Amino acid sequence: MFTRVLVANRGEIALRIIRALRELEVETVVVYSEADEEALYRRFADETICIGPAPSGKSYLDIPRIIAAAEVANVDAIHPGYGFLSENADFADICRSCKIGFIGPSPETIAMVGHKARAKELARSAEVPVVPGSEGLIDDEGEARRIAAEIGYPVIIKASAGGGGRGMRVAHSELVLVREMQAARNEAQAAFGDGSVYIEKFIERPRHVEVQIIADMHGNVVHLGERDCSTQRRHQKLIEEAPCPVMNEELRQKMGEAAVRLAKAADYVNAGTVEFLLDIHGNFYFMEMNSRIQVEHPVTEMVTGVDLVKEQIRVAAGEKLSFSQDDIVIRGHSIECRINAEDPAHNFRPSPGRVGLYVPPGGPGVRVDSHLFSGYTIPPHYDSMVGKLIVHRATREEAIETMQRALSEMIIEGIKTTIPLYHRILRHADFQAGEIDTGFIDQFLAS
Amino acid sequence: MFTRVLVANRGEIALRIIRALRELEVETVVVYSEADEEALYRRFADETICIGPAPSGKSYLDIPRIIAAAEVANVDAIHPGYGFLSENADFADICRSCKIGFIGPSPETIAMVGHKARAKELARSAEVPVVPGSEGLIDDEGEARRIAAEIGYPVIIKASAGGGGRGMRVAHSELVLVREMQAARNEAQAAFGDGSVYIEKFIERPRHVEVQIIADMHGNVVHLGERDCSTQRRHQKLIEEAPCPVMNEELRQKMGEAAVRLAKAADYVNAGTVEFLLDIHGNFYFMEMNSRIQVEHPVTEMVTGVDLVKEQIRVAAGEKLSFSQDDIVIRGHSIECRINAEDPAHNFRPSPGRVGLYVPPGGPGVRVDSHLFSGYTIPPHYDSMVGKLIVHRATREEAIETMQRALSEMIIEGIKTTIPLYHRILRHADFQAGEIDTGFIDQFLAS
Amino acid sequence: MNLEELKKLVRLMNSNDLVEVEIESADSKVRLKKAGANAPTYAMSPMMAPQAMPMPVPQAAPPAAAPGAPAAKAGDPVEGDSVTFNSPMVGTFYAAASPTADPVVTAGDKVQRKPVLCIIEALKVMNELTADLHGEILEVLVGNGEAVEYGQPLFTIKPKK
Amino acid sequence: MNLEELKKLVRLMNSNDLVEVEIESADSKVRLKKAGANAPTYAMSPMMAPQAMPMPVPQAAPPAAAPGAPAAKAGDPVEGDSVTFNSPMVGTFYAAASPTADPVVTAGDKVQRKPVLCIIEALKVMNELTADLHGEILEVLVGNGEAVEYGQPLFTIKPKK
Repeated sequence: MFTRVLVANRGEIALRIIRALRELEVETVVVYSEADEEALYRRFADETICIGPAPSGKSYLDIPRIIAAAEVANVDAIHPGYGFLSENADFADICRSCKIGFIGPSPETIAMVGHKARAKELARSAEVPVVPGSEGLIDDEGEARRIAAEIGYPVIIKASAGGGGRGMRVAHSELVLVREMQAARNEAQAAFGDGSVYIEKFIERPRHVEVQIIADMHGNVVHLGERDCSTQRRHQKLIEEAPCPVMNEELRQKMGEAAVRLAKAADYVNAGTVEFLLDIHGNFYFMEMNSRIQVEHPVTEMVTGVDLVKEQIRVAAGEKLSFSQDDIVIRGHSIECRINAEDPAHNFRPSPGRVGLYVPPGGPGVRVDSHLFSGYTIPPHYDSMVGKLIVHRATREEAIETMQRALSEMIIEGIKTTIPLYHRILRHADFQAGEIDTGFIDQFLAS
Repeated sequence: MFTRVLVANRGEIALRIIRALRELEVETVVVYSEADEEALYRRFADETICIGPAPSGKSYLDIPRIIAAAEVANVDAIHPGYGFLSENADFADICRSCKIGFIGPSPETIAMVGHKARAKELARSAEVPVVPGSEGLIDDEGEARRIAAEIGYPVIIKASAGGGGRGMRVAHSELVLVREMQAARNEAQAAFGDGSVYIEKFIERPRHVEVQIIADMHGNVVHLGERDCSTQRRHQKLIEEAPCPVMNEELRQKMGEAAVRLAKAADYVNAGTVEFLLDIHGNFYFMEMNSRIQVEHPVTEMVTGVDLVKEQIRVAAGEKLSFSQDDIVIRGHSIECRINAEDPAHNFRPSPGRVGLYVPPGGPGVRVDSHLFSGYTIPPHYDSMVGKLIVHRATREEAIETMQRALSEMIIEGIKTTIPLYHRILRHADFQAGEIDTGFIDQFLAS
Repeated sequence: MNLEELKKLVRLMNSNDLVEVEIESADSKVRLKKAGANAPTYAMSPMMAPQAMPMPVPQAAPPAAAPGAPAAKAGDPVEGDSVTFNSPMVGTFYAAASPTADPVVTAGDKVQRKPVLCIIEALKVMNELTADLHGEILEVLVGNGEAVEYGQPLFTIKPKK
Repeated sequence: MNLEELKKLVRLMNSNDLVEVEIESADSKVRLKKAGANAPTYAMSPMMAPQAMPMPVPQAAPPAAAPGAPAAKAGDPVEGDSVTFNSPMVGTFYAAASPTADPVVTAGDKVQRKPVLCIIEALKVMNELTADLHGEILEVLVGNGEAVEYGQPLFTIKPKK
């Protein structure tokens, strides 16, 4: 096992990783920027190192500063958390060349699954269903027309380098195909400096259903069931739950095995997530694979009883998985609401600043992952997510009741948060019935 | 189901009951004394009523004031929590005569199980093993000598009206028997105004193991496994866990069935606890039955997945138990530490006063039941317990690691608490090995 | 400094979130402190605000929370020299002896020593409340038939000097 | 002091994030305190205390947390007119160019414009640090070979007027 690990992240995930390391009795070093000087979780680390000023480009995203910190602190591994450098193949490669363990997959795997087109090819080769569409990139309009006609309208044009919905256009007929393709190209060029696009069948009213997997260095890969993340605003997840309300054991098996096949094809080691679109007929299509621990990992921890962060640290240290596929049983229902310092009443504008009284909810079935405390000042430089409220109950219905109760007793004075939005969503008949797709929130907010 | 319930208690258990009622969508009325004006949980109730000044004799223990509040608030039931009026048969009787539901057993049952001698007779009649000793009270010294010789030394002399260790004396030989009996009599007379005593076999190095039961009005009684509460200081529980570290399935069945027999013999309805002494040979002896929800109920909730407070409200409203004996499966291991505002470094003297920063622990496997918040002033008039820290993990070993982690990140500035004591106990080899009896802490503190 | 100036000062405190003001000059000294001044303001939940409003007398906790506040008898001092008469029990407030009868007292009444002021019904018992003072009823604070809690102000009374 | 002056004072507090003001003169004394004045203190955990200490001006957040504190160049003002020179990077501090060589500077040295003050080793690279000022080295705050973090004070320097 590692003796000393550096946490190269901030906020709630830094705290989450520190908690796991403390329980594993591994010494903990956490880096921080000047803007995070006040962070309370620094008290829980064995050592803390300021690596730079507030802007992440000069702190949490600055590879040399983090490597330098790892060297002066003399750690034998780095946990990157999510975001920042967590899916940066170069960073993983530099760690390796510096003989510092990286708690995540190999640089080669990160690079492969991180590239949309290559990841899709990999999925095909592993017989993981993908959305029918162009095999690779498209620049010729005739080819675009041919493929669109072949897979049938509506189709969606996506930027190869895309993300967060930018460079995505839907064409409902051949009439508009070329124009939308042009538009997608321009958006992509502007946003990512890369105008290359591809075409796919557009899945209507799909659910975002992702499968959690974890693999050790000894060839063992296990899937831990699915998460339904269909409640998203502009492709940003707001509420995640496990299990998926429309899942059945047979489909879970099929999706889980597909995810494991893909992981094996990618020589995947450590925790990862395979994202699928699930259509109303029960067909699922590979979207992408995330080679990191995810924000929403707690709902999987609650229904499986597995501590994913501890387990990913163990496997990174070379240990075998502490469980086999047969040990994984889904129990009860878990829901997570992301608490963002945003004002839902004003188009979700960020609302950083000083928190007055902070009272997290508690009691049965409630878990809170947050670095907030009374008197804390939320710095304006980083992500607006300041915590996660997770519930775990015997049934989805009871989980919703507990979440409503917990939201109503959560007090965060001094800033605006997304809590009022969640009250409205959880009361909504479609949400309570579990009849949601990835368009639910945007329609809900438009109405 | 009830439409409106009054919570006749304060502190963490008032909050716990409010949480259950909110999840059941039952309107909540909470009473409070002037000393609890600041209590944050008042925000979570639909109505709050001040019933009197700080002293509990003029507020939480004053039956007319509470009934008056129930009448002006027009509730259809009262939840008494634990302590205060929760085991007061007269109060339950008055509720009945006022046509107000009492969330607990009938006055008759409360009176019967509340009387040590009668409860013991009941246990005998239900073939629940009791500690060998005098059948009923003893005043004649000769009789005392005869019984002591019969059951064998050491014997313990207990006050019939006793509790909290007062009026308890151990006699290791006939030489000291009479003197100890006299001493017990005097203590009991002074403490309870009732000098009657009885004699029992003194069990050496016993564990305190109690069985949780719950019964509905339709004759269904279910046991929910045991709790080990051997970690107590002067008969005050500090740490409770489920399951008992030395329990096996066969013994659990035997103890559970014994508890159910007793409950049926007492016409028991609602949640209750049967306390046993478990000796080193696996023999168990009935001690007493508590006719209320207990402080340590959460550890049972964690390992069974049953919300005991919600369930006891449902059965009080006449519903059938939502589960049968076969549905109860013990999963993982749960530990609770009672967070008391006491100074372990100065003989546990109470340490009320203003709390500065309060940061409860969070993350995986951690549950906090507490009414504390940053800036709260703990009133000096009531119990020193200000919260409960509960963990639930796959194994006892992991639960101990998580508890140590959680204790180390729990911040309660401004007052002294028992947290430092728990750090020491959890590090202790005997505790980690689960080799503890009811004498463990007192020896531990003496050393 | 007279009452008017004090009130201005208190308004200044309220509008600027001040919890403590101390003014000392050669011949006078004034010190104003809000309820719970040492408690972070956020320790006061909305419903406690009323009691936490400007009190010219310094005190750490909201007045109602002061141990053994004389409730049944003459109550807490408020501005000027009047006092509040607080309910000694939880129950239902009746201004009159019967639905048809006139209120026992109304604003403006001068009351003699130990006057009956109202009836509180609790546990089906009608309790006549008498005040241990005499003076003028300035205001009746509760409506007929309303539920009242312990310590709730029922009347403001200007005691006769 | 009259109400108008008080109001001005309060505006000054609001606009400058002051939480407490006390003015005392021969014949008068004024003290104003804001809600939650004591609150931020708990935001400072023990390890932050050092940075939070030597500030003559009261402010809510620890000074080091102020965005864009000039680190590599002349650093934060401390008592009197001297400044601290802070580390621009994480690394290992060396006072001398080689284990055998003398320290580049020691307390009492007068340094000219753009002097080399020390070497910080990071990622196996030796970085010479130069100061953008001249004056007198008052104190060397770090021992040879010690690890330093970003923004950590290395020297106190009294700049030449």
